[in-house]
Amino acid sequence: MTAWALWAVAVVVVAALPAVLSLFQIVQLTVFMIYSLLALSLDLIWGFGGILSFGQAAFFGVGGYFYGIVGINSGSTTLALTAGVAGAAGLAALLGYFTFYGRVGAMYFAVITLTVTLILHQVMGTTADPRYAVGQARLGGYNGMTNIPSLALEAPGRAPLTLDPVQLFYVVGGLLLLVLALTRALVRSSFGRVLGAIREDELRTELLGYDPRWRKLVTFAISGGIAGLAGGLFAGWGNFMNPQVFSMFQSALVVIWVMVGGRGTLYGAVVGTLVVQSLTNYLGTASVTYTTVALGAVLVVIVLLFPRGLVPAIGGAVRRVSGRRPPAPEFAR
Amino acid sequence: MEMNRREALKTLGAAVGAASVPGRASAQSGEISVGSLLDGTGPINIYGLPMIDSTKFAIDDINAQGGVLGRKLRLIQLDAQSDNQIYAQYATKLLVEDKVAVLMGGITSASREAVRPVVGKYKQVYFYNEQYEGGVCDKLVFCTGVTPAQQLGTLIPWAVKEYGKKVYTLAADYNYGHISADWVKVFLRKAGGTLVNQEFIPLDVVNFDSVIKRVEGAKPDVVMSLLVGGNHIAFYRQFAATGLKGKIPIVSATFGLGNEQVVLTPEEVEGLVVIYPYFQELENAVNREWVRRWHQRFGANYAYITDSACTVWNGWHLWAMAVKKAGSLERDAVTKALESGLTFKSPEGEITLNPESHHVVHTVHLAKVNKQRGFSIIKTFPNVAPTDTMEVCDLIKNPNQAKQYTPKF
Amino acid sequence: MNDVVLQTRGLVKEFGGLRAVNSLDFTLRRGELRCVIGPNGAGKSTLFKLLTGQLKPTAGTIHFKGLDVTRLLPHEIARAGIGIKFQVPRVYDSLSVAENLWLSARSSHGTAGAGAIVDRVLAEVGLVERRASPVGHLSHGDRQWVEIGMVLTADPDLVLLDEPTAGMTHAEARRTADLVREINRRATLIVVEHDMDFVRNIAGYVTVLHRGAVLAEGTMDEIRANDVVRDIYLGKRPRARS
Amino acid sequence: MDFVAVTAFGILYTIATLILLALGLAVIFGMMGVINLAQAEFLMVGAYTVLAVTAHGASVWIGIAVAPVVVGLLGLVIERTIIRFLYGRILDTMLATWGLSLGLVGLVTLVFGPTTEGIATPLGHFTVGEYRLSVYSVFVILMAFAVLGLTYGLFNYTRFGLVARATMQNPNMVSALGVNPARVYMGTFAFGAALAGLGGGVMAPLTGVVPTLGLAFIAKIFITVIVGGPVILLGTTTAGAVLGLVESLVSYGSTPIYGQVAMLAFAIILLRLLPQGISGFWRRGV
Repeated sequence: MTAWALWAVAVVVVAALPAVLSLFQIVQLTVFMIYSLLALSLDLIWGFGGILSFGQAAFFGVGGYFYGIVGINSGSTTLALTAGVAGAAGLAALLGYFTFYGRVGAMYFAVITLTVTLILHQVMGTTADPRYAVGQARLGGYNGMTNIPSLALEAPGRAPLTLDPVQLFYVVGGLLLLVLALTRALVRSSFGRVLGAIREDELRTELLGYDPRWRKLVTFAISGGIAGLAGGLFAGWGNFMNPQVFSMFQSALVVIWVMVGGRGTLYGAVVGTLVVQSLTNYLGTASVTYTTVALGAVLVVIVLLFPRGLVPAIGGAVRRVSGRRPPAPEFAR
Repeated sequence: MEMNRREALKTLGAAVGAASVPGRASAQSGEISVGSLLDGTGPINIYGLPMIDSTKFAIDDINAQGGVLGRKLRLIQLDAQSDNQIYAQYATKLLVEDKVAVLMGGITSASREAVRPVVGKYKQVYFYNEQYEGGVCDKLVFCTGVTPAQQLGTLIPWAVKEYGKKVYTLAADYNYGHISADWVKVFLRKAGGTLVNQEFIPLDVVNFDSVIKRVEGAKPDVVMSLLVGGNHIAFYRQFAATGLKGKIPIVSATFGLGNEQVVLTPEEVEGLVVIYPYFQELENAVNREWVRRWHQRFGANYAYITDSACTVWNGWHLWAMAVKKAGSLERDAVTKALESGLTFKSPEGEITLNPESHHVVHTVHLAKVNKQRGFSIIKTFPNVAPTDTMEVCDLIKNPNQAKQYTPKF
Repeated sequence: MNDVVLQTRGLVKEFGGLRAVNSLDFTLRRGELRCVIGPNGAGKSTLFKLLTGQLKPTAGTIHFKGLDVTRLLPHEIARAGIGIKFQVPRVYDSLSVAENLWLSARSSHGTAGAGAIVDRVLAEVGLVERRASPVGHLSHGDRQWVEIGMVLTADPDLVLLDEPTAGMTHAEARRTADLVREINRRATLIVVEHDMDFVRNIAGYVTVLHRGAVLAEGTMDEIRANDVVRDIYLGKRPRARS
Repeated sequence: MDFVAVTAFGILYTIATLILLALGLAVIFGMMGVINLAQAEFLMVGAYTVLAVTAHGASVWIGIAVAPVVVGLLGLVIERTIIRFLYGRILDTMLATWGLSLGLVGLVTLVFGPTTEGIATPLGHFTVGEYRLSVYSVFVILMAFAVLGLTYGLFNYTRFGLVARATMQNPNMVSALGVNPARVYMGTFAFGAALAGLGGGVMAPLTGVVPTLGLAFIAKIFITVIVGGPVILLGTTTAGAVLGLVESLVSYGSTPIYGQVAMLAFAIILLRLLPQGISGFWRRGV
């Protein structure tokens, strides 16, 4: 029962927030929720698949750029968002085939995904010349792609309704809860449980007759698609995409969100993102040169004091306080 | 530049206040909130920190003269951490939450292009106070920095006459570099010179070995450098290290903005010719007084007062004059006042804000790096108009524009 | 010939000069309960790794139920019907007993039928009351039962048991022997074992491996009578009256 | 003809700098399995040490000698306060050292400010045909091979080296033999940091020294070490040579942009074909 109560509370909170917050805080929270989707995509492949990918920033960027290109040229943002998701999932599947079917080790997989992101950073950085354009959408190099259309609701036969910040907040909030629910369901399904078995002992699972390669590939593609969705929403939110999304800092930041929040808890990814991003924002407004020093110090402290992340730490504390035995792993028939 | 204790604590104190009070605009009689968005940390802070100092100095200067409309200005200074996503978020915060009367900021062209859509969405006056590649034509946007027509249009004819016709262009590989390199071609053709080669270098390249070999092989009369950022300083160092400094002269439209002449030694770059509206060494009454007050406030060992710092100073004062003239903070009134051909006695000399293009007519000075890690003025060109933007952009005749023109051949 | 379940011809596995398996010819008929014995390093575990596809043979072929499985991947061989139980039980500590069994049941019978099979096998291996507890909390003996249970739920045609009684008490070993015979009713078995009592107890045909090749094959009594085996396997001792 | 000679020299120079900068990280990663994302900031601190020393009147050569000592001590302090608690937890060390690198950049900006007076490249230049080369680049190449030799010697011909290699392969056995692995890790991490300090010091007269100098190097040295594989010296040297060759050839052939992209793409292909890194074939060692 508690699970459904939690969901109900979450939906009510998301619905009520805009009434309470100032317009800027709504806009701010919208982008934090978009970042949470990106963190969620990493938590799926890393927390549950046991595979650390440094490439989620690449799928985020591809999702955003595809949204921009299709959005500017076709004018339909729904089509643009689907293109973003499909483009990112496609890249993930391609990358997955290249690595999982090549039996590449975990450390090398992380480095390959990071290198792909850095290549995209390098290549997209060189498209400043006007001739680098897809239709009317100029890639724009380091300055990035501008005048990307805002997200709009399109119904057949009716003029597209461009979302104002509050409507965008609801759409993004809804999508976040939907993806959270879907990933929870996926993780509990038989596919998800086999994935968990692969994470714990890949050889044993293989000797039981499961092919780990395509399962990892499918999970990685789904995770890439979620990151692409986040990228598309981000482009629709900021009307702007630039190669900095592919930087090493952004790639590491996604990992930091999930580590701070706590791996393998899905909610951890969302909590970690909100904590780290609001801290960065506060520091940015605080003063000029202390930002990086403070953020660096916080990261070191979290690693030393909360190695498994905040959510498991908080969960553990709550359990210790309430004296409840840790819940036995449920086994849905 | 030591961040002295008192200065640091004051910033922290002010900020905590700013952050905790949910930015409800102060009542009619209280202070006027104004927003500034620059890079205090990250790779771009070599440009940002002098601009942040200049912003605070300008606000205090305006407040010292009674502020505007009888009200003091309250500065909200945010650090965008050289991250374009943060530019977009903070611009939204300043316009939407703090409801600033004016937004100033952005250093790289990328950050400006991140801020412009937000300004368009939440409709407020935005000043971009930094040298850039020109062409921005936006009713809400005022670009007070120097543009290629003013810099390259003057520098290239002089360089062709002084050194010779064959020019080798090295540009930072992003919009600024590409568009400025195109303008180099335009003015080179006008001056009867020939472009030997043109190369675009990514911002994080540190090893210039292959580039220097190609320059050596092409044997140009002069190298036109449009390099940007800390890493590109390595080019000048390695160029000198191979002994080419004496052989092939360098002229630049970007050298000095990041205090490169401080990081490099005189033996490496003495004689390098640059062109800007402002130099700390300018001999005029306004500048001597300004530099004295600057050193009084920030300490005599301040590395160097850059052209960007002066542009920021101009931007704030032009806006303050416009508000006084308009007698209100309302956006359209202020815009009309800004489009009334304002002139301002800047430390660089008298400048005028061109109504049609929202750009500034500068006095431009040719100077070369000297032995004291500073610049010596060679020649002065008064009232050089930003023709690259004025030819294509008339915001009086057709006001609702918000795009960036690029040079067409 | 048609009842031959498993056949290897000239099977070789080289590790940089060392021939762990040395052109091994091995044939197994349906329903057999073959024991494989031999000193450490005789190639027993390497043979199991080759049969399950964990290692690719340097030369030679493996046929299972008439199908050439030499080049197949581990999961393809498992699906073809070969199950394995490791010497040190390889089970999922973080999952419950029932979930461990469910995983192998689902692999061969699909999600629908898995639940029923799990319940049946839980009873057979006597772990019904421990079904929900994480395997990590179980004793060594129980963990062996969990893995045996996983083999039972998969219901393979050929079962490879790698020293199933390692670390077990005599009582548990006897119970395991009954269970092995129970499995043998439905599947062919190869059991690698050092415990001679256990081998005599399940009394199938025996193969003695030495330096990666078959040294001798026959019933338990024939092997015991074979001098070469005794010298190699039990070490050189003054020729005692047999 | 001399263009070819000059290009070959340029390629050797690129490879030498890559090895010189990556070796410290290779020692730390290869020896202790610790991914130190602050390694590039150690380079930067090494460069700033040279600036500080020369600012006080000493010669650049003294600066280059002092840099590894200063950064080695810094490494020691960091190992004792942070890294020590994170052995075996490779991801946590990545996160902690990432925080550390942010902190170091911030601190150096606070202390030195964004722009600090630099030093010119000493030793002048010499000519090859119509091209000119800086003598200092020859010094860099010699320094790279000297450091390689020093590290090889340290790990193969000294007691500390033997103990360090043993600890790498089997920490438990080493403690059984009465050696405290923690002390070995402390020494190795400090030595890795000192190598970075030396690399940064040597680079100081070549590049503009700014607080964010490390950002230009972190990706390249990280990938070189991973592609290099478990055997430290051999792996890093071959990876440095191969990647350095690809980058400089393409840079000379076309532009530095494609040089960097080619290097990254080639690294991916190498990682895919040699899942254990170039030196994966040899047993773990030096």
